[in-house]
Amino acid sequence: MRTKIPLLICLIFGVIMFAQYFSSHELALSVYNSILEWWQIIFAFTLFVGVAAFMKNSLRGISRGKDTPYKIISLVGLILMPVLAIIGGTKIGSPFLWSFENMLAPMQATVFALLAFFVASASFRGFRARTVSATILLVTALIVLLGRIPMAEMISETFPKVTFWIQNYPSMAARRAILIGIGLGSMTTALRVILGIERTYLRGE
Amino acid sequence: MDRLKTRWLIFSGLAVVVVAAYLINIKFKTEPSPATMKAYEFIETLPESSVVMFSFDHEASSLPEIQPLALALLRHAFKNDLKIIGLSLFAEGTAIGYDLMTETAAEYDKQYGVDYVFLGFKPQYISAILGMGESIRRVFPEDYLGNPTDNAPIMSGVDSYDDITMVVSIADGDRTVYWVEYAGARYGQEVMAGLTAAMITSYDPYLSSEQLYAVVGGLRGAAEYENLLDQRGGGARGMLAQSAAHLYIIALVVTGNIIYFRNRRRRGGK
Amino acid sequence: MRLYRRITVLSICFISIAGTVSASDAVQATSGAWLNPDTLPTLIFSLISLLIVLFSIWWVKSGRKFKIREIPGLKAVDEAVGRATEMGSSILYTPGWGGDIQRPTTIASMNILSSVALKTAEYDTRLIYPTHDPVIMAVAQEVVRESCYKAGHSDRFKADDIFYISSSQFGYAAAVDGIISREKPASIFLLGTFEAESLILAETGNSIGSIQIAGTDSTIQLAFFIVACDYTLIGEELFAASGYLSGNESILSSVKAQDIIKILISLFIVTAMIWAAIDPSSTWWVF
Amino acid sequence: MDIGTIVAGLLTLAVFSFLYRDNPVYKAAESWLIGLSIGYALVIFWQTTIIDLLLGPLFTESRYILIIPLILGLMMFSRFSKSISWLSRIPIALMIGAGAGVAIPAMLYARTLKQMSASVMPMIENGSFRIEAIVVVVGVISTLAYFYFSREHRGFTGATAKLGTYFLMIFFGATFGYTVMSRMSTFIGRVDFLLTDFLHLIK
Repeated sequence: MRTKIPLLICLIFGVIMFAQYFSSHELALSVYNSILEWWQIIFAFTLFVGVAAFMKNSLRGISRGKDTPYKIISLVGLILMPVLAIIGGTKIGSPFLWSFENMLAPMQATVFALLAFFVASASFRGFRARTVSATILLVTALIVLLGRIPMAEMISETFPKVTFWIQNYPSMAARRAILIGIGLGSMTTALRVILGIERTYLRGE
Repeated sequence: MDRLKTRWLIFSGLAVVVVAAYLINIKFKTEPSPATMKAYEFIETLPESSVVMFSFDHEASSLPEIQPLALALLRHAFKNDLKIIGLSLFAEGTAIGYDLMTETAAEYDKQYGVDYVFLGFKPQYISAILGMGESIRRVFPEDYLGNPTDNAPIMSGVDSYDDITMVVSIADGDRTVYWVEYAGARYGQEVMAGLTAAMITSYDPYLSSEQLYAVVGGLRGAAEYENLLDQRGGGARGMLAQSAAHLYIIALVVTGNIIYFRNRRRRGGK
Repeated sequence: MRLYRRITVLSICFISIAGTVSASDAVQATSGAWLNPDTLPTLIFSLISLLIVLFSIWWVKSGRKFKIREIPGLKAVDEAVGRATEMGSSILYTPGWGGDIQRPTTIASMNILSSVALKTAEYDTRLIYPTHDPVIMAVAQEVVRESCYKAGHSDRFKADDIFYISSSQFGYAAAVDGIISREKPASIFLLGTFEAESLILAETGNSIGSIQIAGTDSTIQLAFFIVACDYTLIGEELFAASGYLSGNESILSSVKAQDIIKILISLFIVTAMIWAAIDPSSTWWVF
Repeated sequence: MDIGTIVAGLLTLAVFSFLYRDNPVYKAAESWLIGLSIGYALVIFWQTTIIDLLLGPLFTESRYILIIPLILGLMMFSRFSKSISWLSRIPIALMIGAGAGVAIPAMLYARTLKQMSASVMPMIENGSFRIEAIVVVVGVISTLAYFYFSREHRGFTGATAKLGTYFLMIFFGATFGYTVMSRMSTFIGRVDFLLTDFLHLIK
């Protein structure tokens, strides 16, 4: 029963969602919408489960004296946001949104900005003309890099044109083939899941 | 030189180059690419009071690149007296989208509820996108400020994609794909995108198969668009720093190879 | 045999849904068409593909041997685990920030995780698995627990090493970066759906000298992995790899089916090209 | 200067300090970021899903059918108890099944069918021969050959697949080149914030 019920549910919902795609009938759409609604609700609960697990792990870490100050910082942040939301709401001008705009958003943007530096170190190390393939990779990257700066346009009209050509034809051809492959791989995996052949999510018994 | 020292050197080099270039700041004129031109012409030729939907499908972290893009597109729409319905499919894009819209609306003296409305955020974007094909009101019974969506004059006669001329998805990831695959494929909604430069290539197939109407991409796309509008914004300002950073990366790639070949020759000689 | 039973259940489901639907037809007289004609090509293509997949499953199940080509990077899995063991260090495995459990890529990544966990359990190497999604965490715990059990070392399963961090992209990236620079894992697996965090993780991993094996279906991030990692599984290779490593017959037969469909697609493209050259006004290949 | 800008500026610098090496300041900022982001997500999901989609319609519109997803959602908490943890598989099965069902036609249409038909370009357009059509078709088919797993890459398959890898390298190189621009923009954005708002070096 512990495996059969989940497998059956997976099968039923899989088939319904597959079938509704091909119908524009109202019933199909309303079934689809309610399943998606359920899906969102369940997802929200999984988030709460994750947060509970996170808090449990942090508290255990604190009781063992491992990284205590940092774990406390995380927990304070975690509790702070809901508390601010309860006290002042979440609309424009609330402390909740202030914390988002002045603490969370800048930190996230800065982690993202670290990428610029990592792009630099990867460029230095990763583009070596060791083989024919590596040379093609290197040369294409250089052409596109040059073609995308305004200065290159001033030197020669050809750069942007070559960049567009590479992007629109050979590069796109490869991307298309990758997408076709991924589409097929995803389709077969999804089919195995619906048929209950793929049961990774039921592991552990 | 060991691995860490090389990294520090590369990192400090980048910081110096970008900061210096930003402080100097010369302005460039940029020729619009065909994709930017197509977006511009579409909005330019729309009749007054057409309804356009702006979806802020990005995170706070990509704001630096998104902001000039979104501002350019919003300004164009407000300037031509189009009606704008804003929303967000990324929680973090919500407050940003609202701020950007109110900011530009103020520049053009537009009124909330009449000329534009911001519906807020919906998680599980696929169902939101599909739901709006049936009824925008049902997906967003209230707007971001908590007013019933029905009360906004802009919403009278507008309830599904049939009433919307274009969805502009401002994105830093794959959300636009879902607009294309669900709103586009299922409801025949035209979709165009304002994308971070990183995302441009991944949308090429959609662009060339015309599933996606047009793309304005990256800081450069923003600069091109600002040019077309004959305005100066964040796009044009960052272009020198951008060029300098590009040249720096090219220099790194070239240096890396010179070192590699020199070492190989030395090793080969022994 | 069980497969046929499942297919029977599937057909019963289809029939019952169709039954319910047609019963309610009278009530819903005004609504849209049952079959949306725009989706007809997709329906036909789906059905052909499904038949090919079922055929391949039958083909492999009926005892015919099927081998798939060598995938570079897969041999490196052993090397990566071995290296971590030798150095007395750990292994870090991340499914990326972009996917959720229902995403096929995540499922493929789980299958590879199960093979990797089998090896780490054998050699008693620590396996750290931070994730952004609580459901992925739950499933990964089960997968690793089972691998430890299979390896005969149930005691080596540590649930605390498979944990949830923030669902926020850069919160996740910052945390995993921290873990990499503090734990200094000898090997790092980046297999799943990645977005911009890909290079943040891969370059930090590189800075501490880890062996890195990456694989994703996110086309942009592939470029970064190719440049920054030691081995990269490109797109569909990730799905094939999960079959190769686990030796799972059903995955291998899916790979076979994908190959057959790829040949058909190539033929379609070539035929359409020739057709277009002969009759430029024709557009039957456009969906 | 307002307090928000000072806080944002200091946190920005704390995160950048990671570039030098992992250090206590970064570690503190990282922990703060993790905590805040989880708390933020909690609030957003509580409002937009639990209130708007579940509790609101359930109590004000009496849509009692929503009790089913509520129970399914609560089942997720069974993970914390060993004896009933299998219950959590039911909601997971629903999510996975529904996701897989949507994925088959959606993936096949957008990723496979649409890309397949877009690969067909007329070789002759307005009376002139287009080399691009050949480049695209050769690129798509040779790259597909690279992804052909049933046979070792030797002989004709090998040669075609090799050609495919060259196309792949062009794609990776072009993507990298494009992406550099985007990554630099984010950094320039932070520089702009630090120089203009935080340090007031630019007016």
